[in-house]
Amino acid sequence: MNFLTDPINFIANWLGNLLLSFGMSQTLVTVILKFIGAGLVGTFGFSLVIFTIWLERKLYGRIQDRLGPNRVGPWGIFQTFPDMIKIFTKEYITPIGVDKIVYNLAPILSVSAVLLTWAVIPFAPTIVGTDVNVGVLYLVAVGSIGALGIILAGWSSNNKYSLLGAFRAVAQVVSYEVPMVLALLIPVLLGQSMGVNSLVNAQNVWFIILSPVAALIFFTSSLAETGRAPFDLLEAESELVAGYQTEYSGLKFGMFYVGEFLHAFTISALMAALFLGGWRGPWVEQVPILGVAYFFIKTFIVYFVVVLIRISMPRLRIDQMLDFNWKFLTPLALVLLIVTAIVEKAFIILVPSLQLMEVGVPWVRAGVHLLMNIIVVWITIQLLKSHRIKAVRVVAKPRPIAVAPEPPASVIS
Amino acid sequence: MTPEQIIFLIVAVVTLVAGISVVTSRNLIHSALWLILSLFGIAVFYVLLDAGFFAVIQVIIYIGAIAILFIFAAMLTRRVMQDTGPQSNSNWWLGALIALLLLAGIAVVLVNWQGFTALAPELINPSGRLSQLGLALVSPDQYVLPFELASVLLVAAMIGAIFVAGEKKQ
Amino acid sequence: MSTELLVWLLPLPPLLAFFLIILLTNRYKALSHSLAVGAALLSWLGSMVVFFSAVRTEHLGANPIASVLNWLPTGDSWFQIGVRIDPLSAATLFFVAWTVLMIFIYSVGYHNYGQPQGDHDKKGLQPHGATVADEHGHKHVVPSIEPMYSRFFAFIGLFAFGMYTLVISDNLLTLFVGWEIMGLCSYLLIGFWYQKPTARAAMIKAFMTTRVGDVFMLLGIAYLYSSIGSLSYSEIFKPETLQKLVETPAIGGFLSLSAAGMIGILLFIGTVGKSAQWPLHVWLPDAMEGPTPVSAMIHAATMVSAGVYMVIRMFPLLQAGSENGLLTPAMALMTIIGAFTAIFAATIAVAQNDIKRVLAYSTISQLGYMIAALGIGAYVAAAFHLITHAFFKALLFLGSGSVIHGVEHGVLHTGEQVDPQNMFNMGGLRKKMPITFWTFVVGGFALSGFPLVTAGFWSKDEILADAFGHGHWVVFITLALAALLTAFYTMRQITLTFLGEPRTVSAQHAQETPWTMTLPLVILAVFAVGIGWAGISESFPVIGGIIPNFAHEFIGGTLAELPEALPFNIWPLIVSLVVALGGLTLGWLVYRNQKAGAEDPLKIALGPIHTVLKNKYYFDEIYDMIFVRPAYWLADKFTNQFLDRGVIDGILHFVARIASNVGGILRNYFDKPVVNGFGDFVGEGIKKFGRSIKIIQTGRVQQYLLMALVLAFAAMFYFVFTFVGH
Amino acid sequence: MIPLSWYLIFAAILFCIGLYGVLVRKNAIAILMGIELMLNSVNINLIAFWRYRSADGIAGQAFAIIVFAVAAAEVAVGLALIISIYRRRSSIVADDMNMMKW
Repeated sequence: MNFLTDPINFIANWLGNLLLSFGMSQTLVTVILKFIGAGLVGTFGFSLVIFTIWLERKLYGRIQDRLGPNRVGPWGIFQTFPDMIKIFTKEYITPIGVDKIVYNLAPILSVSAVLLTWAVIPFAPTIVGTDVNVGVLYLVAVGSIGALGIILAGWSSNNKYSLLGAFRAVAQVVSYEVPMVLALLIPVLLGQSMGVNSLVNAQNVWFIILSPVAALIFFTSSLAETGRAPFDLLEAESELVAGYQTEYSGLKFGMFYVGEFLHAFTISALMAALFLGGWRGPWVEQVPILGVAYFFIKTFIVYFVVVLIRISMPRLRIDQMLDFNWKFLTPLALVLLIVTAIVEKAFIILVPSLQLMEVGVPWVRAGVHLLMNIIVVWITIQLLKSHRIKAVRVVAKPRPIAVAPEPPASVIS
Repeated sequence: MTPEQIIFLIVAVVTLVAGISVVTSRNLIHSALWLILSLFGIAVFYVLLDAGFFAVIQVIIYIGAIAILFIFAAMLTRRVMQDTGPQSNSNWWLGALIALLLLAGIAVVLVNWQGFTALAPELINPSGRLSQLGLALVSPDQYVLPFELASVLLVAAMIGAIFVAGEKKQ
Repeated sequence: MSTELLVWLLPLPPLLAFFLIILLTNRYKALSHSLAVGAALLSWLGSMVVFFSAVRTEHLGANPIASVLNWLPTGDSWFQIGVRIDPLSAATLFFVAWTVLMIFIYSVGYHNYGQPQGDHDKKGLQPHGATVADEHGHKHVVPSIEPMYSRFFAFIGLFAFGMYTLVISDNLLTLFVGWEIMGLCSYLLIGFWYQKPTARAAMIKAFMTTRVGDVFMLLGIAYLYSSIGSLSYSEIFKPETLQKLVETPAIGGFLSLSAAGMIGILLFIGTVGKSAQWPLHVWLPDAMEGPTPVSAMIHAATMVSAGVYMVIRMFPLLQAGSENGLLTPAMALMTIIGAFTAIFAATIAVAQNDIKRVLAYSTISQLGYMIAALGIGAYVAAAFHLITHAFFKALLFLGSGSVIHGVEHGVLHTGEQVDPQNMFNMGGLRKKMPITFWTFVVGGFALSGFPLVTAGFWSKDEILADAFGHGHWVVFITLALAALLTAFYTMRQITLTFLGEPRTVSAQHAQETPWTMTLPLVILAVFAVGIGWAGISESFPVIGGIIPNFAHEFIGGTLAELPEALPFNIWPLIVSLVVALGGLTLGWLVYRNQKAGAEDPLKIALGPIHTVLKNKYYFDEIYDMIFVRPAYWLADKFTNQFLDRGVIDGILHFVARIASNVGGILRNYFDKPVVNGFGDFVGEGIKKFGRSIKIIQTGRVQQYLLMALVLAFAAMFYFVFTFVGH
Repeated sequence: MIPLSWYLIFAAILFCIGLYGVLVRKNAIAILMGIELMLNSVNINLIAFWRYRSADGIAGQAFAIIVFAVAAAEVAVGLALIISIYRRRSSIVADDMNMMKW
């Protein structure tokens, strides 16, 4: 291990040895190092948001034929800092009748849930917060805490719109967890592990090639989990003022804001780790630090797509969105899971007897899975076609608002 | 006192206090929040018991689903935020007596049992345990039948819940 | 995955397809046929894997690919079922997989997939065509899609399941199961257009006739099981078992047969029914009422072959006890029936005008060939002819379906009222339907045994050589005559259908069929030629030995000892050359100048004999008189009026009157005073008691729970103190 | 090291707290919460017994999984019933639902 190929572990080692030489016990040193690591990852995450907020605003502007932020710093890159100062110095407004503890707890829960996710994301083969052996489940568990934050915020604000936003949050976030978990099970099945790092390790062929449909389902449903456009029904400003965050101001609002941006970035990172091969790339074995670069390149590509979707898609209606989840995504994910499991099992049984060439096996496997995915998609499309609504839905006939009185009979004659 | 014991005691106290608050709190939403805290404490116990998988499952199912459902139901059946009046019925003293009696009974039975103060044996192969559990749940000579029954129960419960809570279209 | 497991899985895809189509996708035509064809493709793929791994296995006959499962507990042992791929079943699997797949694909085109819905089509009737308007506004009548399209694919899926089961099974019972499933499917498919009275009659006829054979076969199976306690082939064919069966006399000393002979004859009767041998042949020609792919699949390639397959399979049992070339009774019976059927059906075929009926009688005749070959002990020749026949007869049937389809197109187009199946309404189709023509010619020449090139020549020649070589003169001459007739009616068919000038307007407007129908024809045509090269005798002059005699080595390996190859003899070759070429030439000469509306030249030449032939020797009428009418009479007069209404009803009424009287007495003197009185007393008592303690029921669930717990604690303390006290 | 007794006593106390909630709370949702506490204490016992008595088997864990499933089913149906009752009678006080009597 040397500094150039793996700087972070190198420094950690050096620091650990230093602390040990001070006479601290091994346990204490581990705890201290873990704390420093957690602090670093957290700080890194928050600082990243500063950049992604600028990036998103810039992209937003370009799409709408504007310049976007362009005053503070080169290309407006420091625009976020004045915004931060503004939000820090704003007044905290606490409306009458709120449940104070819950009201203050909610933004913290909401932002920490997102940040907790970063604990299991592998940035490089050797740089991972903690490689929990049930990492994928951990992701889901932490995600549900985020939902809790939103609900509490909505309820404790003592505001109808907030509460409505919270109701929608329950309906949306909890529902979309189902296809998300089902889609997550497919990488688990293919990689035969629940640890995120081992899943990255298992991606000789990226899972998005093996199962593009699963990737798409995961992407869609985690997009819905973030509550961003086109799934931003929790805070639909045309209907609910600002949804669950209506009554928040100042830094508490900032926390929700940062939480949302960080969440969007986090799902891009998860997408990259679970489906796009994470840190995998050429020469990563020799130079682990390269993995960080690969990982962030992939993450930013996905993030770019996330932003593009947010910018270009109109908002869905709540019933459409739930229909889409329960009547389309969930069955599709279930079918896909069953098909993948069968194919995988059949492949495991078949490989020894078919005596395929050792080298080609991962690619053959990928091909078979891809083929099954295409077949599933094809059947889905056929079914959708045959069930498409043939007639335009009948809308109630418009009733005249005011009926003109019948002219008196004498006028006619 | 080892660190583990200290952690246990702190978590136990927090969990029990949260539990007592669940059954005594006047505000139903607060009850639910205390319940969440209590369930978190139990998740920590699972970790202490070398069952990390169950800790994660506890968070997903109890906090991610059940507790949220509770909050949701509480919000749906509420007109005002604050509940008024006592939250216990007139038999509360009898209930408390019964609960204490039961505790005493259990304590007596437990203290007389010689395995009561046993210490945990060394755990063999902690990492393979999860896959072992998974295989046991679907292997025909172990738990596949109860497991399938549980899944049938879940499906039945789901259909039943949808039917019962759904709007009846006339 | 081991090959054994793969063999187990072979029949499953079509069965799954059947259930999926029936239960779920019935309404979606494209999905249904994709499912069925996909299932056939999967099974085909598996079959090819199994076949080639079987071919690669050394000494497959001695060590077949087999695995068994315990199925039914029978006392202290298990009845085992299993799969077994030995050379014979591997070869059968090969042709079954190919023909089934081809027929599945063909069915897509045959049922007019992609065409519009018919104007007046009803379920249970053939499609009658749909009217469409082209861009100029002219109205055309074009073929319309089959109204019960999905149902057809479901049925043939089930059928394929039955056939695969039959082929891979290692015992007579599962073979019989597959056999009966196919019987059912044949019934359903013959009557596919169930609103046609002729189709209904044909389906019942087919079912009843084969049932006669099946009952005997079941008797044979039961007899076999009771004698040796097992039905698996490996058990039956053990030399000591066969020896024991030969030495035991049959039950009741029937015709002084041995048990082996008795069982053999009983099983053979099953084959007579299934493979449509005289005298149970009557169902097969009528079965042509079904759609043509069905005719091809059931009545040429697979189901009727199953009968022959079964006797080939049982050959060691049939042969058991034969010494120095003498035939056992069962074999003698087979020889007689087979040879007779071969010539008998061939003569009828000569006088038929319906293109499919000619082929049906030809099938009967060729099956007779195989049976006769097996009867004289030509095991390999019979099996080889079975394979080649399956290919070229499926080809011919599919080709005839294509012809009918083409002519039907013409009929719809012109609106002419002609029978699209009658060969005298065709002619000159070689220009309209070139692919169908050439493939039909290949199939027809294979059937007539056109020398050297076609598969039929090699297999038929081998049968004739066997008959000649073993000195069965009568059989040899009969079969040679049948071959002559075969060549004659084949050429008659080709000439009438394809050559010359169109004899109707419809034939002029015939059209080549879509690729889903012609592709199977081309593939089967390749096999109809090429499969013969696998069985060229090594002693054949000039070309013998260039290709090893695969059929002989491989299929012969099924038997315990490889049958010896016959030395080459020039006479049977000359005879078979003469009959094939002679028959073909004769057929062409007689029919080349057939004019529209003219009499059949054969009718003029033969006179009343032709009428007899045309009416199939009046077999249907005879059976009607001997069996059907008496059965009706018996059912009505004896069973219904005398037995049922008189005797059984009388007894019943008598018993009922007595019971009613006894019941009245019981009611008045026991039920009302004693039982009711006691019941009322108990009921009133409980009511009073309930009224007094109903106050405890408050309707509050928590109070109930409290009460229950309080009582539980009371009970607990009582028990604890009692136990502590002691 | 923590002896088994700690877990058992803890679970017993939690169970009794849950039982108290079931017995005395007026609100039906709160009663369900009490039931959840009881189920959880049972689960702790299952896992603790597994860990201390038969750590090489998985019986305790398998049972715990099934308890999870049963708890989820119970909450789903229970809350559905409560909401349905609330819709009809505008009350979820357990004592108000006393129609089922003479």
